[in-house]
Amino acid sequence: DCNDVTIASMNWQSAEVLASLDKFILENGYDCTVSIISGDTVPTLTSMAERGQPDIAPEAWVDLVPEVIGRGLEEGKLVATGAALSDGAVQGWFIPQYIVDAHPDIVTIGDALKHPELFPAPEDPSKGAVFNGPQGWGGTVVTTQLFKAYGAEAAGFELIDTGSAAGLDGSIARAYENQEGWLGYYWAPTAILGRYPMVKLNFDAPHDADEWKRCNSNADCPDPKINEWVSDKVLTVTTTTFAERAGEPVMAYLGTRSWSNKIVNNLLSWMTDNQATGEDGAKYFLENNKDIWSTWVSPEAAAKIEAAL
Amino acid sequence: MASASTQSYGIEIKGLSKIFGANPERIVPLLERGLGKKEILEEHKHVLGLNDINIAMPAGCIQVIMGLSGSGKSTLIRHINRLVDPSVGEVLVDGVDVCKMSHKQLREFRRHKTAMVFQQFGLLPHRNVLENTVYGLELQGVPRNRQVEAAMHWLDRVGLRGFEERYPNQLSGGMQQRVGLARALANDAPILLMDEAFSALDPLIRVDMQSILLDLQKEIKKTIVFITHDLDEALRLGDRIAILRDGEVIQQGTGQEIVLRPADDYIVEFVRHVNRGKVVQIRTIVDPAHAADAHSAVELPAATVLEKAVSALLSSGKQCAVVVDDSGTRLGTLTLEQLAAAMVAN
Amino acid sequence: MASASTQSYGIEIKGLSKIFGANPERIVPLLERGLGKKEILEEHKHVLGLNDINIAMPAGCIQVIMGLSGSGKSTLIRHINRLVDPSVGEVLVDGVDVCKMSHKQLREFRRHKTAMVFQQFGLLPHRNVLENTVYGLELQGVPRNRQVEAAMHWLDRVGLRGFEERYPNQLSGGMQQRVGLARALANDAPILLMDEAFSALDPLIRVDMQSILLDLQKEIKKTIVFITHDLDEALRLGDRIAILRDGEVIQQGTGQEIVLRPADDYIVEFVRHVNRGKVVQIRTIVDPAHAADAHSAVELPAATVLEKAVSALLSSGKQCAVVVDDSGTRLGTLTLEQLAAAMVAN
Amino acid sequence: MDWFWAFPHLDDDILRTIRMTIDDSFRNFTRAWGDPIQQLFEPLRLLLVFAEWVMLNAPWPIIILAVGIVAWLASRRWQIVVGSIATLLLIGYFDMWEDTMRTISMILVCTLISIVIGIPIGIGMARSNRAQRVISPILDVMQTLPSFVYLIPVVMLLGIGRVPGLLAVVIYAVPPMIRLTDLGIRLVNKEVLEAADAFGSSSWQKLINVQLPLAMPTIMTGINQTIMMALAMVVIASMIGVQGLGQPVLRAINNQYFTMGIFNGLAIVGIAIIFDRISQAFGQRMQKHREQAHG
Amino acid sequence: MDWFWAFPHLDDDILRTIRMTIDDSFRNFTRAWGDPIQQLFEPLRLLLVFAEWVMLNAPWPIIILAVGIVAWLASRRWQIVVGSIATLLLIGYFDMWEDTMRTISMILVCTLISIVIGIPIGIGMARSNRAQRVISPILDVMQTLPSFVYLIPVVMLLGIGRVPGLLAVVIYAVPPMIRLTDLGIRLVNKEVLEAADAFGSSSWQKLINVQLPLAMPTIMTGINQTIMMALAMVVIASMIGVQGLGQPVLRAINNQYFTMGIFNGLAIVGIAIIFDRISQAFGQRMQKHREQAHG
Ligand SMILES: Nc1ncnc2c1ncn2[C@@H]1O[C@H](COP(=O)(O)OP(=O)(O)OP(=O)(O)O)[C@@H](O)[C@H]1O
Ligand SMILES: Nc1ncnc2c1ncn2[C@@H]1O[C@H](COP(=O)(O)OP(=O)(O)OP(=O)(O)O)[C@@H](O)[C@H]1O
Ligand SMILES: [Mg+2]
Ligand SMILES: [Mg+2]
Repeated sequence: DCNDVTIASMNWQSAEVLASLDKFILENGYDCTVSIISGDTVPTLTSMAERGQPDIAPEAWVDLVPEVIGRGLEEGKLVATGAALSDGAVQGWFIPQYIVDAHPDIVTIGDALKHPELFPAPEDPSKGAVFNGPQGWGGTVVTTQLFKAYGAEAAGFELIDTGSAAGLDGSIARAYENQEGWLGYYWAPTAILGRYPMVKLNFDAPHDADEWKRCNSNADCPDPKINEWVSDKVLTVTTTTFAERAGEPVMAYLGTRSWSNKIVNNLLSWMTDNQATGEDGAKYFLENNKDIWSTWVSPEAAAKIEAAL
Repeated sequence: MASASTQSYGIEIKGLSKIFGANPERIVPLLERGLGKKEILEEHKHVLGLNDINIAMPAGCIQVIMGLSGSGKSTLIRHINRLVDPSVGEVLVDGVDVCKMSHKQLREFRRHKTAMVFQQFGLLPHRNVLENTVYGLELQGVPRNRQVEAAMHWLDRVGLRGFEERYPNQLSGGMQQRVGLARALANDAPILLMDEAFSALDPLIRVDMQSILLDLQKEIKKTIVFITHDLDEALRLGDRIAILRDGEVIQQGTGQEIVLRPADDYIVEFVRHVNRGKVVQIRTIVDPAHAADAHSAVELPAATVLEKAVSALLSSGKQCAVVVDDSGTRLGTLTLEQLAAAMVAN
Repeated sequence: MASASTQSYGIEIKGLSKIFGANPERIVPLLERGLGKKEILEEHKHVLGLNDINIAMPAGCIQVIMGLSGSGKSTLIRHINRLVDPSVGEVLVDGVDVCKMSHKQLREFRRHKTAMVFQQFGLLPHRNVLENTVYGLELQGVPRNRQVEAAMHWLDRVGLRGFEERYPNQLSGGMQQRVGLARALANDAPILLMDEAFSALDPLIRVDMQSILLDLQKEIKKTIVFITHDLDEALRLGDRIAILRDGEVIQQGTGQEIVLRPADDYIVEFVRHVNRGKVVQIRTIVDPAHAADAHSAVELPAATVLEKAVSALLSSGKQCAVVVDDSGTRLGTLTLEQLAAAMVAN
Repeated sequence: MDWFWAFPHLDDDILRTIRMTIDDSFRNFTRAWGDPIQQLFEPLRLLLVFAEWVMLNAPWPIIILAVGIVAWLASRRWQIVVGSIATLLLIGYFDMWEDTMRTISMILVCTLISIVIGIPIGIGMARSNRAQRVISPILDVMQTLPSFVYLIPVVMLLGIGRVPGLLAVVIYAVPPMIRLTDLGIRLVNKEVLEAADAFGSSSWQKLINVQLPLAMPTIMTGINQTIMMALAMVVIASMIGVQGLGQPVLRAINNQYFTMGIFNGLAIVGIAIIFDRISQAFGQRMQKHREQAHG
Repeated sequence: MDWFWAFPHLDDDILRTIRMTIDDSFRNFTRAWGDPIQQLFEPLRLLLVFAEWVMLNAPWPIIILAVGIVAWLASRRWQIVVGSIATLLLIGYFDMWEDTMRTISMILVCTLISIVIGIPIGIGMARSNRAQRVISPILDVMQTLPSFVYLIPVVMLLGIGRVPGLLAVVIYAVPPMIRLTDLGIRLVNKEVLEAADAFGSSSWQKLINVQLPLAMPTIMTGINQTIMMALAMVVIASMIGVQGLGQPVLRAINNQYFTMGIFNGLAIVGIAIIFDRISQAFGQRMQKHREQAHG
């Protein structure tokens, strides 16, 4: 049955808007009763794995917090119903657009690391800086390993701990407002990239999945090699109990509901411009993109949703 | 105010010693070896508060305690309601050792049997005068209207009517002391412990307060322990007087005994400044030799004090007074010279 | 201890009134309409502390202030160093109005010109006895060794040697008072304000402390304002005495004047309990009629007190004493009857 | 000399094994005991839900009226009444009414619980030096163990939602209440206590009649600090699913909406000030004797 | 009756415009002033860097010795010395030495700054009711405005790193110091003050000789709370790049490493307890007169 469904709304925009979207569709198209519960990613997913509450996490970045989601999936406490982002999430090293404009020769990470003077470290401007991600994220480990692999330290760079997403965002914002150089780990789709356009650098080697697993994503590995960062899975996850009780149509919806990075980026940039909440964003999306969402649901559900708009 | 207590309580203090300091147990044995206050202070850094005190205070009497500043009077009186625990010794109230009471017994004892006036007033700063005065009764669980009634009675009696709503920090020193007094009196306990209870009062109010005590005593016979520095007051109030020095009792007895037969030079000094004319009774100086020429003499009761005797003698115009005791027996005669000499003796 | 101050300061209090309460300004005009303490308390909920006080205290004298508890003595003495600001009136010290001093002047004035003994001691609880005693000197900026020297001298003098390291809460009431006394004396200021400074002391130490004051006075002539409830003490110390009631001055004058010519019944009551034998000088009762049979009389100086006169007369075996003044002139005679009558008057 | 420069610590592998073992056993524990423990807290959850329901469903003029009345009864000062109402109106005008009501209901419950727990423990601590020695380090732990750290096990045990939020807030907010109650009682003048003793006060009566009234100023500071701490935890609580003003703050952070963060932050401050002023004014009214200055 | 149930708030569009305008103007401000402001804090940063350098580069036996000596000098009690050293050894043994040193250096600086700033302000607040009325709400803001909210602007102004971390910590840790200094001074007995006045104390002398010594117990509680608050902020500070024990905690949180969080959390607690015990013992030694109980 589909009563008392709780959807976790994480506190970044894309997850927030997706949670609101699911809520609207489940309520209006599938006659569920839905409430949104918002919290930080990790507590929310932990709660799902350990306590079976809330029911649905619409957008779970498996690689950012591999321990929590990975274990839940492994132990059968969580079920992945499908990819939330059809083309996966992008992670990598980014630099601001204006740097690229000024130095069109910088295309790969290797190029960027030749210019420590362009990316001054905050506490020691004689060195360059690579801003690392939040503590404990998968991407942070990878960045650390890539830093080693590229020999960035020898190239005059230091790896800056930003601590949290907020710290990382702050450092980007500061660099932009001062039109300074910035080089570091980031991911997409995010609201920040809508506001502060950045360019993802290419890698100087192709992807090697085994090597990636052996070393690039393992913090204790001493000898990482350069390895391309391919897109990550962003899944919709539900608890096993919910998967069992929810019934076919709902699970089918959650399985097919998937959008591309491009759509999300457009939506996020609209939301940022309007400082909109997730609810506003979901409404805006539903009103303007019927062609997309109508493929996710059965025609009768689509009609009901249409009517509710 | 009618008293709820009909019985009076005798207090007996036996072999009481008190040592202040970090480690009193260590010092107690030294006491028995006869070390004095000075050595204990200088060599052992402890203060000898009291040393082997033995006093029996009969029920229904006023026992005055006097002594030099720092001689242990306050410490002694605080032992009676066990605000201080003794290092050795017993305090028997009506035969029960206060020091062996359980918490609960002690509380009941303090509530119903004793009331205390503190040398430094001990008022509750956050309660106004009336609320301070009812404090003891409140603890006894007396109904509120009777609390207020009793408190107002005594506040009136100590001259604080109109100040019920004031807080202690708005009162003068003497007024604060009188609040403490009213609080203790309102408590209506059979044992009254008064630590320099009148020291901040002017002579008029002081005499008035003394009269309150004496009147009380006539009606209800409380056992009162009274510390004072004023020998005249001691003699006026005290059925018995004990004098302390350096934590030891130097002399005990009635006022007359102490004034007339001081035990040592210290006490001589102590009584030197007393107004003998108001204190010494003619019985103590009567000259039994001359069995009296009845016509040329006035008759005076043996308990008359010198001053009154002189007045009587002078106004009678006679040369000589005859001292008679309660039963009318003539004890002897006194001349003006003898009376005058007794008044100025020291 | 040598005094740094050679000059003495006269104090003059003019038209001083003080009202305590929420809104004293509102009450001041009512005073002029002659409302008394009682009305102001009951109808206006303000306390009349002092009302139109005028006292001149000559430099180098001891001015005693007496009065009922709550009559405004402490309030008055606190005006002299402006711990209390007056509602109206002036306090002139050596011609300067204390109430008009700037903060800085006031501080200097308090530091160097006055020292105070508080009725409730006012010791600093976190400082030991020695540190309490040097406090005034410390503020004056005296070098440390001289501070300690002076403090030790006075502590010794008040009988607290050996207690320098103790904290106030380890002392008896009287000992605390003596610390306050030592602190004020060590300060060596030309004006001493003493609010019931001896009230917690036993008679022996008290007499000793009185002697200290009198000795001081012989040497250095401070101006001392002394509040006491003890008329004997007042008469012994006071060059002049002022008696207050309900915030008003009822009588001012020398001790003899007050004892012998009380202004009203209130003061009669007040002096009733005085030990006349120790106070009244024979000059005041001499009988000028009988210009003396020189052979059968002892000669006594006019300033002899009654008690001493009786002793002298009795021990001489004579019938009659001749009173002579300082220059040897005979003022008159006195018989034992007359002396005895004077001693027991009223 | 290696050991001199680098601390000779436990071998990395052993450390890792230790961590894993503890982690696993704790996980097993939560799985076995999570449900009964959650049951235990059910009444608390209902209370929270109820409080929130009331605050959300009462029409706003009623709530403003109620706040005004409470402010008046507690303080008897119109400035405080006007200030409280104005703050609430402003909050509502800037469209934060609903979140504010959620936060108020949560914080009210947390503060009350903290006070109700804190004062008795503080009293116990003041009465016995032994208790003080035992409790004091526990308080240190409660205040400095990062809430994030104990949120992990709490979330594993209780899931996300109001109850774990309340626990986090109370754990953090109660120590100043306890500490300052203890301090206040310990500072009460010994002479006054002795007088109370002499008249036969039981220790309970001494507490009620003497110690608590005289410790009031310090206890009131404790209440102030408890309110402050509780409100400082609003954002953390919202990380584990407590609704209210913390959520827009988090959103603002994640999206770099500076002004949105400030507005919602100021709403939290506004609540803090309302709570604080009302409680302090009430405390002051309880201490009439301090108004009467000497001199 | 719609307005009765739903608060008639500002129009959404207007609100949005307001927010955007403020956001933009703040952004312009940082652009214009970021650098000079950063320059301003440069000495502070150097101090922090230096403190950290010392703690990290001194060999651990030297540090342990130094801590032991400080503990002894301050407290004169061997229990405290042994306790402090044992805590540090345990921390080192569990391989948290380096992070701990970073955190200690940071917190030491923050606590000292808070005390140095807090006590004078507290004194000023105690001396004038006007000052109290003005400062008190500011303290409320400092304590309850979620640090997350001002972290964004601070990071935009000053970048990530030690200085913004220090600001966040001090802003949060200083209010209890100020409040309790104020309270302590206000509670000093009027009679004692009057005696000090009567001997001609200047207000400075009154402060030094009377008010501060007698306010000591309360001020020491203020220092305790300041230390607690500072350490409670360690994790938040690490969110903007301050190194130390906060980082492993964050890592633990993001991966639900229960034990790792607990270990590092307990190391923070350990530091808190060392700091606190040493400072409290020192404070107690300053108040000999309170040891002497009556009776
Ligand atoms: N701060 C105050 N607030 C209100 N009333 C006060 C204050 N201080 C003193 N009073 C009042 O002023 C009057 C005079 O007080 P004061 O202390 O001067 O008396 P006193 O003559 O020294 O009495 P005592 O001999 O009892 O010390 C009293 O009625 C007292 O209640
Ligand atoms: N708590 C204490 N700690 C240490 N010594 C104390 C303590 N209480 C009293 N004493 C000492 O005990 C002795 C007796 O003190 P007590 O207060 O009994 O004297 P007292 O006779 O009442 O004197 P006073 O007439 O001055 O009030 C004093 O020397 C005092 O220093
Ligand atoms: Mg005594
Ligand atoms: Mg007085």
